[in-house]
Amino acid sequence: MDITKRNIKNLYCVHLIVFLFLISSLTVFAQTETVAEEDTTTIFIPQSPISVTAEDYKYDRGESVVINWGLSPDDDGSGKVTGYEIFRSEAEQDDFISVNVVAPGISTFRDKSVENNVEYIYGIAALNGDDASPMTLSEPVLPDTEIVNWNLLNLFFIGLLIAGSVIYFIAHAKRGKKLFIRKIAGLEAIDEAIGRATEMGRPILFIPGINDMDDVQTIAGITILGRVAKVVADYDIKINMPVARSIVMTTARETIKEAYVGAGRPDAYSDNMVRYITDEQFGYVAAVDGIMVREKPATCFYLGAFFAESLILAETGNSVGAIQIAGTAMPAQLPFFVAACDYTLIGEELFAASAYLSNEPKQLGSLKGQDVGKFMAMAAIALGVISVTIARAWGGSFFPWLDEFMHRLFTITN
Amino acid sequence: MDWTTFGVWLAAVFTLGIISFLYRDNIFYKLCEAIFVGISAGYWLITFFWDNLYSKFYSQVTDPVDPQWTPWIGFVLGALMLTRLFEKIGWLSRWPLAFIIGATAGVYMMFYFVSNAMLQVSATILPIYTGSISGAISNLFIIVGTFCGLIYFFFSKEHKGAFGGAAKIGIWFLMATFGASFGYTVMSRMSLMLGRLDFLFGQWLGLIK
Amino acid sequence: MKKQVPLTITFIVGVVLVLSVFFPPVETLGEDFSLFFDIIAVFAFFLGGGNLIRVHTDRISKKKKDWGFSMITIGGFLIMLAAGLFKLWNPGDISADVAATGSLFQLMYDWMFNPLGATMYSLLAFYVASASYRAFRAKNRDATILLVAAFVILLGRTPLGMYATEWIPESFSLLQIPNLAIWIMTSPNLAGQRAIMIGIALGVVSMSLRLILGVERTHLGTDNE
Amino acid sequence: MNIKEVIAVILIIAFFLCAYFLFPKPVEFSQTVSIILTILLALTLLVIGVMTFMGRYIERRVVFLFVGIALTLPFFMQFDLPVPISPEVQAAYDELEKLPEGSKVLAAFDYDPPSAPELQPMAVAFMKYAFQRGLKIIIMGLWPQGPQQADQAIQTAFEVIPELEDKIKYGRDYVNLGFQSGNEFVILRMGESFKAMFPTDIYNTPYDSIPILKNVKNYSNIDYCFNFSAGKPGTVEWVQGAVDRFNLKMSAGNTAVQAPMAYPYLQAGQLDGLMGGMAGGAEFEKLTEHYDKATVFIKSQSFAHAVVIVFIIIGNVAFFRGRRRKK
Repeated sequence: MDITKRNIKNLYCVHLIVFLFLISSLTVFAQTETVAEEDTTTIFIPQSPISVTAEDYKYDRGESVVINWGLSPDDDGSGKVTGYEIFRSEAEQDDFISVNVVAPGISTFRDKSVENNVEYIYGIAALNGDDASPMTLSEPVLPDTEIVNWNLLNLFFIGLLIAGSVIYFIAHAKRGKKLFIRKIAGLEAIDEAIGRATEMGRPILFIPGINDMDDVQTIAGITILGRVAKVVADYDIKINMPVARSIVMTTARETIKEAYVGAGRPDAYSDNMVRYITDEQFGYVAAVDGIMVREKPATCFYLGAFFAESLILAETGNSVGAIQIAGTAMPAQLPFFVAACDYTLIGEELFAASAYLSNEPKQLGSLKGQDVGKFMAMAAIALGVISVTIARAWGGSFFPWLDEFMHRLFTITN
Repeated sequence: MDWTTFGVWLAAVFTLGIISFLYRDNIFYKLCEAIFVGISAGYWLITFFWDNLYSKFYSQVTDPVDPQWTPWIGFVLGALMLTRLFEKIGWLSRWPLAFIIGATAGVYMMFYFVSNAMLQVSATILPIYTGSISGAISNLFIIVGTFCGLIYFFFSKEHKGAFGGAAKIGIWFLMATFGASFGYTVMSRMSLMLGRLDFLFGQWLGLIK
Repeated sequence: MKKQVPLTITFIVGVVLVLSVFFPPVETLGEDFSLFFDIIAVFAFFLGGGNLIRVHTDRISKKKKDWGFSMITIGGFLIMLAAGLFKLWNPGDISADVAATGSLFQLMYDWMFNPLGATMYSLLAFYVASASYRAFRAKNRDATILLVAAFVILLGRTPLGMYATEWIPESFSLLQIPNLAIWIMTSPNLAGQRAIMIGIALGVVSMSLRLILGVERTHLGTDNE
Repeated sequence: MNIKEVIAVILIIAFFLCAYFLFPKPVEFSQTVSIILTILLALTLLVIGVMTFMGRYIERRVVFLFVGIALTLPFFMQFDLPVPISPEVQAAYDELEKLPEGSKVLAAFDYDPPSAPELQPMAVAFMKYAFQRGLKIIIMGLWPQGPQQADQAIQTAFEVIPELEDKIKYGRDYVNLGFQSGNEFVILRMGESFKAMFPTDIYNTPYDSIPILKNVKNYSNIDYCFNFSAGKPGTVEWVQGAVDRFNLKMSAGNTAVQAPMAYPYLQAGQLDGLMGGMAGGAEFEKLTEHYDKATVFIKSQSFAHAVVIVFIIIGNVAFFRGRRRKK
């Protein structure tokens, strides 16, 4: 049974409501900015900045302090003030060190080099070349740790929304609802490619990229390996998997073994299917190129994180006449795979592949959840574009506000 | 012949050996490959040993002033990894794997979400009205392209009708992106060879001034 | 049990790391993870390095094809290992930097490792040409767009393109190939990149959730051992 | 191995031996010879095109051969190419120009020798420019070989302008912090403290005893950052880790492959300027009026480029010819 359109619409309504809630809640946290005081006296020697305030930065681990000051009366754009120097001392020590120099006309600075729970006093001096005005001092300030970073409230809500829809569809699918998923050419071709290896009696080469298991692309490659290995185990074809990382070797062996056990042929599995070559990128490539020209695999899979080696591998594979299926989330390498391989999984498709191939409702549900995320991204872009365009073209009050809000919504403050 | 000259000759021979693979697989290349695999595996083991095990573990936990205890967690997990060598307790090696996968999933999820999704959406919110026609066209292309590109990636809806049309435009944008990136790269790839040629004809043969 | 514990570990570690972003006192947990990972990687290397030695000694002992090259590989591995571990020829003492100038380790890097790696990398100059020759053909509409975009950028990044379209008047300057190339890079290319990047982010979120929630579990091996 | 191949191998070895022991050095073609060679090259390509049109297709090794020739010949030829300046390189240069003397610039060298042909010319030009302008340079690398590349760049800068060598003092005007492993996490942790990641410089001098690093705790004491990047970790990680989180101001020099990846950040304002590949390097050399390797290499590159373009055309000829025959 398919999910009805109405259900989807309802879900979008819920998202919209949360979205609007988010809008209203964020405005509460909008911070007011200090207004610089202007003066137009014309004295040559730079005068000290006025009214320096220092506050603990919210929200962090007591790592930074925000200093605001009123511009020196001489800082009127005529070049009499060439900058401001920010000094800092631990309170009650009077041992000021220079923290930084900022350009004239700037009246705020965030000092991220303080220690937690140490009290400081700041002093700002206006500079004119090498000469400096006397410092204006701030009240003591104590950088402190906050428990929750409220600045990331937008990230939290948007993340919750997207993660929520993925989890919602996974849970939904649990109750036995089958979802429609469109055909992905590169994945449809996997069976054909493995079949070809069977016919030709030549091995399959599987490259899970050159990054370690701490890259989510490698994990994606390994999960696809799980599905490929199942078919391989069924047909009893030779799979050859040279790897560049030891942890990947361990994980890949575990995965292939599982597939062989699942196919009821645990005896056919051998640790030699996966072998470690070297961690060095091009040493690995040199060896894999050698393997390709000597063993002439019928099918090559390149699924994971790839760098410059993508084209070397794909061209060599092409020259030995292998069918090649590639997939990576490295935008810089996608063009080479697209040009030199028969099928390429582009970015998101790599991550979707294992779910697609598994054909389990739960896994497919997560793909549906991703789509909701895309829909929200598109809705946000549409809303933002409309508001900023109207704000630029006609002004008014609502659209500039909405424009400002949309930008703030997607900006991460830290 | 001094040692540096010997080194330059060695490097030149290896350079030519690898290039010979372009013609076809041969003994010369096999030799280079074998040496490369051996020394590079050794190189990385040494790098791991001094940079990770020595600097990040040994010197941290034995620091006389402020000995750290957290690296021990890594040590224990690493030791569990080695249980694979023993048939009976081999399954314990899945614990560090589970740890790595959980942590990678957690870290990457937020990392990608912030810089790839949030900031890119924010950067795509551009005015179509910019005061200049060329600016408007450029922005329109970015917005429409991003939009249609995203539509192409929809999995749960068949590419048919208007939706299919948009997905088609999305593919065109992706193709233009791939073509452009590829074209841009050709130059870069050529320069890699220039470095080697500069070495062969300059440093080795001395034919270039 | 054999599968439940790992799944629980994945779940807890994953959730903690996702949430840690929002709480300043623990926001650096991700960095601690990278430290743990580096240490685990060393241990894993004993498995990988061991595999390397086993595969090649196996070849030598069974006198399989090309076993001579296996000897060279093992020899290279051991020499590099000795050079780095005992800091052979190192001008400093045992506490000196392993890659100090003049040490055997550094010399092997400079005269063997580096030229081999750099040349392997530079083969791309040739492969990129042969791939262009084969792939950039106007086979269908998609391929034609690929071809046109690549062609314009190729021309635009060289002075060739400038000479070819210098005659175009200033008011149509966008059509001059160098400008057109920049426009393609900053407009349609940017759009495609964005779509790919946003897609990847959502793919990663969904994949991570599948892993954390234990929906995806092939990598953890088999239940019924 | 057949007899032809053996002869070819002997000839190649003989050529290199002759080149090493017998040839006059350096070899330089006169302008007439250069023109004749270029015309010859063009004619051969034309012949290949005609042959393809007649239905005799070439194999990929012919493509390899021509690329090799096109890359090598310009090393020995004499001619100049015009270098137009692109806005993103201009922007990077302008940002550097704006920095007052004595500004502290973090130079992150995230590349290794294989990428050096593209990035080293930029790095040399940057170092020379920065030293002449009196900028203080803090060097570090997330790639193991990055700091060595920086040292080489400084040496080259000193060789080109010998008076710099007396003017510039290590520790006062620049410092090399060396390499630290940990990729993007190093960037994040440096937001808290440089010293935590680099307790000593590359020569094991303690952080606190280096004059230039006095009062440098983290990014807030840095005026600008320049990143030379050939991949990951690189510009993308710097933007995500340092620019986004700690508001560091930054420009980058990228290999041409990485450059398209950085464009979104350039457009979003997260990056000020960008130099892409050899062309970017040649443009920067022109802006800083320091003509060196990039200006030489760009000639070879343009030649090879032209060859690739011709082969794409030949490829399409082959395709249309094949299609017509099928009909």
